[in-house]
Amino acid sequence: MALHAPLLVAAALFSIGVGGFVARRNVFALLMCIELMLNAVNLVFVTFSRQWLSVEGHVTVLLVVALAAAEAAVALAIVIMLFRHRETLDVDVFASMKE
Amino acid sequence: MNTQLATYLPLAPLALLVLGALLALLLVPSVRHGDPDRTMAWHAGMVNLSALVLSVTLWVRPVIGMEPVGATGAFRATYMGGALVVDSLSLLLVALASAGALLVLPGLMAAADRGSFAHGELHALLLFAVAGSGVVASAGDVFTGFLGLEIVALSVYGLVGLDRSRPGAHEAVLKYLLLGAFASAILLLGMAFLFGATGSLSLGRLQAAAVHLPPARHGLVMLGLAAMVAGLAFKVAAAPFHMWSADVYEGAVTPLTGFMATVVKVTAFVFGLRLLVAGLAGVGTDWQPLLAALAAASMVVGNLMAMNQRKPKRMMAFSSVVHTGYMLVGLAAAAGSTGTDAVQALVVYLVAYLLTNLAAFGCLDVLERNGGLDGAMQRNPGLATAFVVALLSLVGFPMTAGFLGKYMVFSVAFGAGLGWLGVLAILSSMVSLAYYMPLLFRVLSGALPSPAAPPSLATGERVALAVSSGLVLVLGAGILAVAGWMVPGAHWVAQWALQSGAVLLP
Amino acid sequence: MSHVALLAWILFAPLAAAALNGLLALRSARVPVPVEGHHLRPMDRLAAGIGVAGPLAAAVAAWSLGFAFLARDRSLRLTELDLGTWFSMGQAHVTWLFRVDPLSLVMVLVVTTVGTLIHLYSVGYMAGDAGFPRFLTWLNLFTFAMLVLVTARDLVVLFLGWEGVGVCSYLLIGYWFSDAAKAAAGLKAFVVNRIGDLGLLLGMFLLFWSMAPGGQASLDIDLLSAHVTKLSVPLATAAAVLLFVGAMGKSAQVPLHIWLPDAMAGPTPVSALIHAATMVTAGVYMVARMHPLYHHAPAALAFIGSLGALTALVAATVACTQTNIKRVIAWSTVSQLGYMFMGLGAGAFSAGIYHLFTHAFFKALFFLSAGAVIHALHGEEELGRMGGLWSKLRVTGPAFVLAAAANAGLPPLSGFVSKDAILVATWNAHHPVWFAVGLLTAGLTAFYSFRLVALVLAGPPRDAHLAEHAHEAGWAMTLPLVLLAVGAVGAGVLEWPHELGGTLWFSAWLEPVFYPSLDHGIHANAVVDIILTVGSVAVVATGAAIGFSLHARDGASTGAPLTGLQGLWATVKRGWHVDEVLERVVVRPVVFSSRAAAPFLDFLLGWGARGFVQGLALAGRGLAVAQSGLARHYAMVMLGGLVALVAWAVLSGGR
Amino acid sequence: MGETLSLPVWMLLLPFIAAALAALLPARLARAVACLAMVGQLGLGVMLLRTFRDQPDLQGVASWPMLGIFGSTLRLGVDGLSVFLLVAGAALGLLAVLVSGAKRPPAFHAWLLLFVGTMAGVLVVQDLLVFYVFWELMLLPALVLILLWGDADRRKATVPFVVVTLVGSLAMLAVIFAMGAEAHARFGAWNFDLDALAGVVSTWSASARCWAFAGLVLAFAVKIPLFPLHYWLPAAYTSAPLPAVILLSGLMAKLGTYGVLRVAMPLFPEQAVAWAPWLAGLAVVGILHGAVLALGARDVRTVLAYSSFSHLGWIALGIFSLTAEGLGGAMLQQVGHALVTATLFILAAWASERQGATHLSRFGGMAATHPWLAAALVFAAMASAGLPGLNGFVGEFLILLGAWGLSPWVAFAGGLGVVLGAAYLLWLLQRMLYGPAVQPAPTGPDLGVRELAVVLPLLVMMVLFGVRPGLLIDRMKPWSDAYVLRFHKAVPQAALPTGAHP
Repeated sequence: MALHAPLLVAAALFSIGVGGFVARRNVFALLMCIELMLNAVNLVFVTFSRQWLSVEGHVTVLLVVALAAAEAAVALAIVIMLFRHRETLDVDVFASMKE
Repeated sequence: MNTQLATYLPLAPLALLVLGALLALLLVPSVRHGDPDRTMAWHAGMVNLSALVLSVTLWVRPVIGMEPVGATGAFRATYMGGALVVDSLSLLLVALASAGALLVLPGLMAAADRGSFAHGELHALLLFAVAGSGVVASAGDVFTGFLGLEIVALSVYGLVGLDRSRPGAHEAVLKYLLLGAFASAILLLGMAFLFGATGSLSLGRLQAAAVHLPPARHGLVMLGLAAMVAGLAFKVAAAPFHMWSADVYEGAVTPLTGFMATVVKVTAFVFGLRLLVAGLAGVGTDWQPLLAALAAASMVVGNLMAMNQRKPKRMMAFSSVVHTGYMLVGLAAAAGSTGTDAVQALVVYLVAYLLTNLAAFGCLDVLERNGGLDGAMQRNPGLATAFVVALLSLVGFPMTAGFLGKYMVFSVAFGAGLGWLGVLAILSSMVSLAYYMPLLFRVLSGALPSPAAPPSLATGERVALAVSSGLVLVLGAGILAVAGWMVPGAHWVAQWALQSGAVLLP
Repeated sequence: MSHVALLAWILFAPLAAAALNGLLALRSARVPVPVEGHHLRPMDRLAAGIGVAGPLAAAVAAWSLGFAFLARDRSLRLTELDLGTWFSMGQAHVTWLFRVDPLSLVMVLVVTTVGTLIHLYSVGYMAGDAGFPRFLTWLNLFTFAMLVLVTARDLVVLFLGWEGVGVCSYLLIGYWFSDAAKAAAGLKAFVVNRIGDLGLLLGMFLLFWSMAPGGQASLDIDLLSAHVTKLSVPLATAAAVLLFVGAMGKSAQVPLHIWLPDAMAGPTPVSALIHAATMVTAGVYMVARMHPLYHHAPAALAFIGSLGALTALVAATVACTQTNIKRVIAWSTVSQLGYMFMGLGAGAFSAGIYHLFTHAFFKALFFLSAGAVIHALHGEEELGRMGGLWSKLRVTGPAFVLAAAANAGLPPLSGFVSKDAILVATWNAHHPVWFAVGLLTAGLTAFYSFRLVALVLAGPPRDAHLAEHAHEAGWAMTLPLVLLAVGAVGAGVLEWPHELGGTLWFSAWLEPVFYPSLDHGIHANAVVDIILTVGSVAVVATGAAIGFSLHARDGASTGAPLTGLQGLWATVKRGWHVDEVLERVVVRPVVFSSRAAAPFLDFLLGWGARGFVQGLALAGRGLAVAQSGLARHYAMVMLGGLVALVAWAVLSGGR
Repeated sequence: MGETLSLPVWMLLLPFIAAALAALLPARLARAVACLAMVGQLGLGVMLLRTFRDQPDLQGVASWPMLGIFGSTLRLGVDGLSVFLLVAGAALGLLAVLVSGAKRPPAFHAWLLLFVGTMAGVLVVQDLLVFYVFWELMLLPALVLILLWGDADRRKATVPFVVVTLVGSLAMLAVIFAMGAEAHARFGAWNFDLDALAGVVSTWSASARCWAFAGLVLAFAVKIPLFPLHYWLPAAYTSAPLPAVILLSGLMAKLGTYGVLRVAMPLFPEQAVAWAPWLAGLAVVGILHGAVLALGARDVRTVLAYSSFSHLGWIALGIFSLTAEGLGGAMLQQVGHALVTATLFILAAWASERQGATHLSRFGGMAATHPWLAAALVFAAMASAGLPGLNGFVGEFLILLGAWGLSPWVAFAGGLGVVLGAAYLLWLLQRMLYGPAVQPAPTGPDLGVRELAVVLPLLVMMVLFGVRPGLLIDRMKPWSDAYVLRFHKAVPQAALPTGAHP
């Protein structure tokens, strides 16, 4: 069925995002990975709304995009704050609270 | 006024919260003359208060457009093709959220004064968080609920990061943000799969679809279910998705921690209730084991972690993981149960948990500011008593809200054939003594740090603590209902919880 | 006055006296009046009056009851006083039922008569003691408890008297409590007695439950006696032996005799009343009282007799070596008690009781005269500092000699008659070994009795200074001596053997009681009896002669008479080391466990509980490794959770 | 069913009301309020005893409707088992108030009254859930009294006390839930009424009932305490203030045995019979262990604490003998021991006050300096040692008699406790009262009028109950007989001990 191809792409995207998220240390990289994951999800939505011949999926995708934007905005603000404070973008630096 | 408009009256609390939040955004920069902080505080306070009052009033006497559901006096009104719902449960959540906000407000303001960050953003963000949980409360659609959760999450990120002077704050907000986004993505993925399996995200249609599901799609539903449960588990901080909570709780200012531990968690649980109990009741037998497993994991891990904590705050973080476990027990018991018992029990537990933890974190905040826990009973009896009440409620001691909640949740667990989970829960309550009791002893008979200074806390904080711990006792006195004497508070909560259960039933 | 009323008088006159004196004692203890010399303070006079009046009233009532009985037909010699239920639960129903029959009456007469004399004596002896009213309180209370013991018809009520006398003995031994050693002696007496009491209790339980199936579960002595034959013999034997364990404690039989010598820490009148005349004979009385049971359990009787014989011999040997005047008499008491049990063992219940009866007189006399000696020597009790007192003590001396002679069993004194009766009984009951032991013991008894006489009265004084200031006591002390001496001499008349032209009046008096248990098979052979009697007299005479002659010489030591015996002498003097052995075997383990073992066990318990919690905490620390603080690690853990959930979902959803 | 307010209900409510008053009224009134309340409580108790018919049934019954989630109706009332404990509780409460001299009187007396009230609650309710609630609540006043008014090492003392007790009662809670769920499944509604539950659990599998019985017994064994669970006791008793100790050892400990009789055994008779020998064995071990420890203890309060532990072993032994005699003895002893232990703790406290120490090495010769105190102490000790004619004896006798009915060996082992009991009590007297007077010599006057007024009635009662125990057991008999009978009905005759035949 034609659905498989986009789903596989989406799976690949999502996996890359997840892999990157647990592997990378740079904040921006992590944020990008999240974007990847979100977009993978979008792809899935689009695919399925295609299958069901309904616009619900498409609408959802738009909302997700908007959401991603909002998230990114907040994230950037925070990243700036962090950079001001510690002069670095390496997440592993921020590990003072543990156990 | 004309009935056409009147039918929208039930949406008033939600609308009020959203508008209030937006208005706050406008106010922040615009207030110049007078004392901007006071103005903002008044604004936030009034909005929350009126939302609280409104929702309670609406529950007490429903208006046009709210059709009764079942015989319990529950009711429901739907809008926008079912994307928005106002029923007993949503009113309850709005009431809880705004009440929670009101109770943490004094503490947050005091923290703002100490931590030198502007009140404006604080109030705006807090209002948005409450509005977000209002959206979750009225979500008649999975995605609406998700949006609400995200609104809450984003505004809480902001709140955590607000106090720049606080050393842990940056780290906390970073972890929270990254992991939160990660979890949301997973949640969304699960949603996508559900959509793929059923063709819709509206709870109503989900419900219908889940009942007679073609076997071919079953796997897809399960996939979506797993992903969504994982995402939710992060929001409610259930093991093994809990690890952020300790660090974030520690990093945030204590009143905010209280807000996160209570309102945010409760909101996520309400979303879970709508999604699983209402939406996916048809496949309840499938998701029950998932939740049971999460519950067990949370109780075990939370207890083991909490035992080793030096800082009371981190200890409380893990203890709230354990309590998440108890609540998940209730949620698991709700699966496949045709009656309202389980949901009622869970909702009562949510209320009890909210009040208890608000009191606990509040007292912790104030006590740590005033010479620590040791010997507090000698130094400032009032505070210490409030804290002792909160602790006993956490332990699940009779005549406190904690006991009422535990009693109901555990008994429905046994009733729903989850006896093993119930036993595990009781075992975990035994173990939990190992870290609650020392605090109790420190407060009651610790060595006095000299000099014993009089407590410095604002009237607002006094009131908040008195109210929260007082309500814990009132709700706990619900056990007196055994004697047929209706203890009003407890009775209403039980009633409201009952109706919340009724509206979820298909 | 009706018989029941008399019985009530007998019981409650001493109790009332005790109560009144108790108040006086509390009062005087609260506001102490200084005492000067051997004089009675006003309050003491009052106490003395009450204290003597109580037992005296009881004695009068007892004697009048006795004569009333004599006037009656022997089958009607019974009086009962019913004071209602004590307690009743399940099948156990116990009533306050007091009963006087000929056997009880003998005991009552002994207790009240000898008791009254000793009370009188102690008024003189204890005069000038700060706690005088307290002393008389305990003495009166003891009299009451003893009377309850001998009149109780229910074993549980008997047990009340049994423990009551034990407590009074504890309080009186430790009367001078400021001396820790004396108080400790009282403690020892009570605890050792408790061991015996446990046996008594268990015996009661066994009887109770073994009667239960028949629906006759009861501890009423008469009911038990009536149904005892229904018991299987082994069961009866077990019960009999258990009861006897109680008697062993109370009547100081080996190995539970260890408390009696130490009990001499108490004032001498106490030794006379409690540890010679009355309390220590309670065991003998109890066994005689339960005679149907013992008659039904011959093995138990044999055990009793053998243990009695052993005790008699062992105690007699120890008595020969003692250097403390009171300890000699104490050991002699143990030995005589053994004698009594030997008689009971031979089935001669009346002979045993008769020896109890005579012994009460001459042993009380022995103690009281010894007390007079001690009194005369200002509290000196060591034989090593006595001697040459004959000339000083005109009344006490003869009394002392008479007591010794009666104790030794020289004819025609009472001791001779009763002891002879027991010896003959053992022979007739075909227990030659017991007879031999009895004979040997008789010899030893004579030996140590006259050794004592010699060391105390004869020869030159070992301590001139003491002897110089020795003085005879006042009438309050001498009068009882005289009266008791009369008893010690005359009591023999009651059982004067046929062969010597007497009548067995005493056993005739007791016959209605013992009738069911009498061995009608045995008919004593007069010739044999005479031979035995003559033999025993010969042995006694020899022993007495040796004992006196060895120690009457100038500079005779209190140690071993023959240098070869030194080692043995030392061993025997330590009571054959029974005390030390028990100390090692019983006391030390208990003390060890109380000081070390048990606390350690508790420590382990607490440690285990804490250890469990520690273990959990340790597991928690293990988990905490994942809580590394690195966001990426948290994400990995979440990922793991997600994978697990998905796996579960897919696997379970694949159906 | 009965009315809504009956004497037992009043006895349940009065302490709580009085506690509120004591806390709220001016401080100087607190003690008076408490005293009045306890006098009133005792008066109610006497009225209750007067109206109490000597029948096995539940009397003074009150019943209230319950909220659905908690069950159907709540029954309160007293029967031959609970009525005397209830009255004893009132008497002990009064005693505790009379001897209390703590600082911050309002709070202290409020907590004291709460303690009395919660224990009254445990005694009168017939609903297992509410029973549990009071059972748990009972812990809080005890804890607070020890922690706020106890002596130096109170913290160390209370941790094991609280933790062990709570763990035990949580086990009970699990069983309660299981039974409630069963009832819910059966009747379609929650129900925790004891009688109803008895019917419900009878259908459970043997293993399930075994576990349930174990859970209940665990909860009660902690309070009694049975042998391995006793290690919290000495510390708690020694560090608690005197009034609290009176209530702890006088009543709370008995509630453990009460729970066994009221809850565990009627619900699971077969298990009770099957386990009785083992539990009796534990009780005996406790008797001996406690006695031995008391023998070795060097602090007067520790000696009494262990002695209390040992004596509770007696009561447990009587219960687990499952004979009418043993049960009757245990019930009598529950009241008798309350009397004796309270007296001993009070007298010991007064003696320590005068001596200025509790360690026995610093005592000695008190009989010479404080004769009346010494006399009272000797008297009470004799009663505790089970001297016939005083109130300790009849109970112990019946218990041992019943124990022999279970097994002669148990009776023998338990009987050793009689010997050891005499040993440690006399050894205590020896060290406190006898011997030469120590330095520093005890100060202060001998017993005064007020102290005599407190202690004299107790001594009189010891004699009274010793000579006429019928005043108590004759009124307990109907209940205990019916109880034993019901037991014989509930389980196959063969399983029950019927006299011993070695």
